[in-house]
Amino acid sequence: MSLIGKGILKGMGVTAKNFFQSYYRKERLPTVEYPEEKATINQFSRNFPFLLYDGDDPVDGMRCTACTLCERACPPQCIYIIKDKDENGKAILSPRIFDIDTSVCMSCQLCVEVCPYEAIRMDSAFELSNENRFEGLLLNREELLKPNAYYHEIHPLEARETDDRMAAKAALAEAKKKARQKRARLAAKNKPPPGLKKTPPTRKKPPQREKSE
Amino acid sequence: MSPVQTMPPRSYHIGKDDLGADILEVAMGPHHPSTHGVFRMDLKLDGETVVDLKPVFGYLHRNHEKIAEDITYPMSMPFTDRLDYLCGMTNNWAYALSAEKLIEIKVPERAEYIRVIVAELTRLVNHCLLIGFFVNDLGALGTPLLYALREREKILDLFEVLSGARMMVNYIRFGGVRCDPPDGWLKECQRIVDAFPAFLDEYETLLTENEIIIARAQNVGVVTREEAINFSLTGPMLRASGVNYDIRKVDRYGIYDRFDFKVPIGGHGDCYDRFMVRMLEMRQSVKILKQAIRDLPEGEIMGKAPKIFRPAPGEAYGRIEAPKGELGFYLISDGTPIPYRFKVRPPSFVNLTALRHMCLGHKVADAVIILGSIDIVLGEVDR
Amino acid sequence: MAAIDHKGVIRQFPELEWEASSGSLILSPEKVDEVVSWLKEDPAYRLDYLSCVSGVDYLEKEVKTRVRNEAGKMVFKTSLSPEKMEVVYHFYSMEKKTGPFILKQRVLSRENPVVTSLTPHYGGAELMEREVYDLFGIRFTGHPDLRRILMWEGFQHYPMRKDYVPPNDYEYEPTPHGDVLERARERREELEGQSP
Amino acid sequence: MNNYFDLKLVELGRWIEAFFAHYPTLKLVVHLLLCTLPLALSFMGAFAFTTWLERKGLARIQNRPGPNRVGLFGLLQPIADGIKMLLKEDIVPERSDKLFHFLAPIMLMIPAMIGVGFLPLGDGLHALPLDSAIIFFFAISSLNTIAVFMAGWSSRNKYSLLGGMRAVAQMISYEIPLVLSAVAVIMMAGSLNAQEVVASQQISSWVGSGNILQEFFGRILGWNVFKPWGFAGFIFFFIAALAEANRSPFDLPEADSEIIAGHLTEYSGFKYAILFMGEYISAFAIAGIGVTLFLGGWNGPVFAGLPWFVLKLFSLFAVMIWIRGTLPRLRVDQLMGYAWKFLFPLAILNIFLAGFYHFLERQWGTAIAMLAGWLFGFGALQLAAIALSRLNQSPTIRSKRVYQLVE
Repeated sequence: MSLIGKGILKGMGVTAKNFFQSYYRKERLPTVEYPEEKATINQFSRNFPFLLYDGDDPVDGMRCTACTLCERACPPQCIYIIKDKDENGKAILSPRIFDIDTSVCMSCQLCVEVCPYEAIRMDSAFELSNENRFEGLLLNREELLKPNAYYHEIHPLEARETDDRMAAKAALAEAKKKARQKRARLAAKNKPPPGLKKTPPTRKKPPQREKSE
Repeated sequence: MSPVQTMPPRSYHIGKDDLGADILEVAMGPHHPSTHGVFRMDLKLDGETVVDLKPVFGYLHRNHEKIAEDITYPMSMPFTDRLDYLCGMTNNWAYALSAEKLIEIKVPERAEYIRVIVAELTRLVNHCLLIGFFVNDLGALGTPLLYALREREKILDLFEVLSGARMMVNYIRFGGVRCDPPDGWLKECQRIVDAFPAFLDEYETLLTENEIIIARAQNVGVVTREEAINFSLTGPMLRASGVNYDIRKVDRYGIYDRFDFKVPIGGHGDCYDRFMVRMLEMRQSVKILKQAIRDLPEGEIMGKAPKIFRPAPGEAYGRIEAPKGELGFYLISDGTPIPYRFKVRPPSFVNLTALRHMCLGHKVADAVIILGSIDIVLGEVDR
Repeated sequence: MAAIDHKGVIRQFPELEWEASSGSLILSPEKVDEVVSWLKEDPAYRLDYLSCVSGVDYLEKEVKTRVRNEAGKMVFKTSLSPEKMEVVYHFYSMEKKTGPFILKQRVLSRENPVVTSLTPHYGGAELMEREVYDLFGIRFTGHPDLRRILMWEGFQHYPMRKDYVPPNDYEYEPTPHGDVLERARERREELEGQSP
Repeated sequence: MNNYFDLKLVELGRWIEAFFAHYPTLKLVVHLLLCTLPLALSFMGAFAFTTWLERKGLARIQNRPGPNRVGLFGLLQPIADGIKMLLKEDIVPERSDKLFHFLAPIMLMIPAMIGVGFLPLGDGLHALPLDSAIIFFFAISSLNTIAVFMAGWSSRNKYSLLGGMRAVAQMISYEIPLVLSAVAVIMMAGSLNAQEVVASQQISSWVGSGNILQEFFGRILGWNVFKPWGFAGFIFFFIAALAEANRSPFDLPEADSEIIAGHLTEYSGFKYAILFMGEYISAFAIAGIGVTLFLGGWNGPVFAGLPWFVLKLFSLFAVMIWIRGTLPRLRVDQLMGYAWKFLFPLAILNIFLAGFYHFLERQWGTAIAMLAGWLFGFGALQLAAIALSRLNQSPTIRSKRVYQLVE
């Protein structure tokens, strides 16, 4: 038929249908008017990483042991960790500096996957706009630390699983400790020959990277 | 045996046309509404007719390959999301497939099914978005595009629940997928897939019979069967030219041999065929999705992948049928955890080879829709 | 996907080298056109579809191989693998639905690498070969339009070569990694030194 | 009283003028101001309202809410836009032809406003009641082509130049089917006077009869659009008017997906606003003449006069918005081909059909003429349309495509 024809009228019918249905059907008007109403964030959504702590004090309860696994797994290298030292200069298992540059972070979750201590997790907060382009987006340890309760709030399912896993791990460690104690007691009873001393298994230390402070 | 010369002659005597009028040189892009990103076409126009065209790219070049040759194999996975940023899932899969060729890893059944589901969902996302942009290039004021975005949103929500992110999914791992779909996800997926054909019907009523679209898109940017093969075109572009070559059927990678689906073939190789082939492919994707969701078995989602991925020296080329065409990853290992060579074979980059050939002799407006029908994403073209 | 047997092409062109480790055919420079047209036309091969063109750069490197010495013992022997550049072509056959078949063009000189372009045979090679030229500096004779493609015209280096040193053009970034700050400082000083 | 509203407005004008009865010069000035100022202000207001209507309508078609931040339902959005436009920097390209770059928006506004003056807005509400108003209108309204080309040429931008060239080609070609489809009306009304054309569009024997039903339908069924030649003419006119007013699907001079914004590319700030307003007001003018010629002008039951005219004008505009929300754009050569090879012959055929109808009506009365006109005349037009489109299209487009699904 002619150029103006059936197809065009059909198309106009579709747009007319959309026009009218947008007034009374929700799926024809899916817009969320942002500042007034906010889309619900589902609990699996991820954004930028944060650090978890147990208990009340952020620093004491910090789960992170500064093993730098996440620092090495980070593809854009936005994590920066310096280990803490005690007065004698001996390294202790917690970070003194733990920075994440969220302007570089690509939200890939690889740090979460490698962390053996369940210490780093993905946040779902998205209102992160900042006046300072550089330092404002560089989050330090204090800004990153968030309590376990917050984790339960944003990712309930995942948090429960994590807690279960940690409890199981702790129970296992407890059982091992008990077994070790029992063995030690038995060994003490049996009086092993001096010199044959069993050392407790030590965790292999990850190789250190040199860095300037 | 003389070399087959299908390329049009290279050098035009540019300067004056038959009437002695000047040839107009227009740099279309990189800031142009319909070059789909930062792409540039240097056009030479005689009136409105394109007499020469030079594609210029590299504005989004991030040297993805160089970065990947500095980091370990698994660390490259999130970077692949950023190649074709509309289809993160298929990029992941293509990379995982190549890496799985380097080290033989058995992927569990369930993971294979989930991969098929997410890949076909990605195809839906890509095709309906592409058609939206294509009609936008034709001059429709965004209406089909916004309908496409409306539907895409639902699938992106699915991805967000599954992987945590909407576009930069980083979901597929060597030997499986990162996590199991949470409770209710499958049901929601089923619901969206079941509702999708209704949207497609509406979309087809809006577009396929429209006389203006037919007049604009038919017989524009024709690539014949032989030229299409010669230009190494892949994906819907190739099939629109009448070549029955779908890597899902040819390679049968993953578990595609278990699904009953057909490959739509076009007869003319013009813009309208490319548009229609994508339209029909979406219906086939829905068909695959329904089967995959129905048959999804219980079980593991990760195979026995080594903790540190250190393949033996060797090389592997893995390719999948990404929504835009053949997406290949060519990996060379030298025995270290870091790839020695990491090469991406992006479909839209190679499909652009035919752009000049398709555009010559057409009008400016046609050059725009031909570019739209190629379906480029500059993240992938420039890497 | 059925793999392609390479014996036929070796029978036709006995002087060609078959690299078993990567399963690829090494093309000799003077035979490129002949072999490629033959592969394209031969009914047993019909390699009509060029899927991927990639450049690879190998630096001079020590390789250790286990060999049996005169005494019959396995020892490590160190040899020097020469520096070389390769252009790898992955072919498929759309007609016969077979593949891949890998062809390689190899040049031993990294200073002046020149290989033969396959663009006259496969139009699809045009942009991919331009990319290899751009990132590796391998020149293709017979290519209709060999220009830089991803990098800008006037860029001097070939960034995908293994010995490429990225320029120190770091600008200030609050990145936690100190070396970036250090490089940014160096860069600033360098710039200040240049300006009068 | 049907046209109560119009009469009151006319009375108001006379009353104001009466104050200056003793000062003839002043009275003339006041008369001119009364003719032009309310017209200019109301059409500018209508422009503002239409931008809101268009954005809102398009948004709803596209399943989004549209402007809703400024004022109730975003009604103050045009004012916010206006303020923004005023405050924006006026950027003139360095190597542009600055004089013409400056003059183009003004040149676009002038014919648009004059064109509006020829519209009979209501009974007696007529700023320029010329006897040859319609021919004058078409003469004036084609002047805006010059302004568009000036804008395109003077910007010294290749996209603008392309846009300007397209505008010239398109507007000049579409002028012809536009006028030809109006010719049928003029022929039937027997007058070039806009008021008389409107007056001819009622069934005069019914209107004065006193019967409520006859009164009601007499004011509707007399519209030209309800006559076979009028209906066809209206469609041709509407298509040509879309092209003349640069509205989608013929918005080629400012095709944003191809040539950025065509002749508007290098305009910013207030000049852009003026250009934009000029285009809208010329679109109003064309739609207004369409209402006058085919939709019975200010004729209508119950409250004939200005309200009916405004209602018809905005309905026509709503259809334009609806079309804009649905259709893609034609290509430049197809556009020209469509005008010359399709609309032009059909419009000429329509003139003959109108004459035929007139003859039938005089011989056998309206009923038979209507029947014959709709059956035979309209059928002839349909056949001609099909034949023309067959002739113009290539065979591959004509056949319906079938797609194979293979394994």
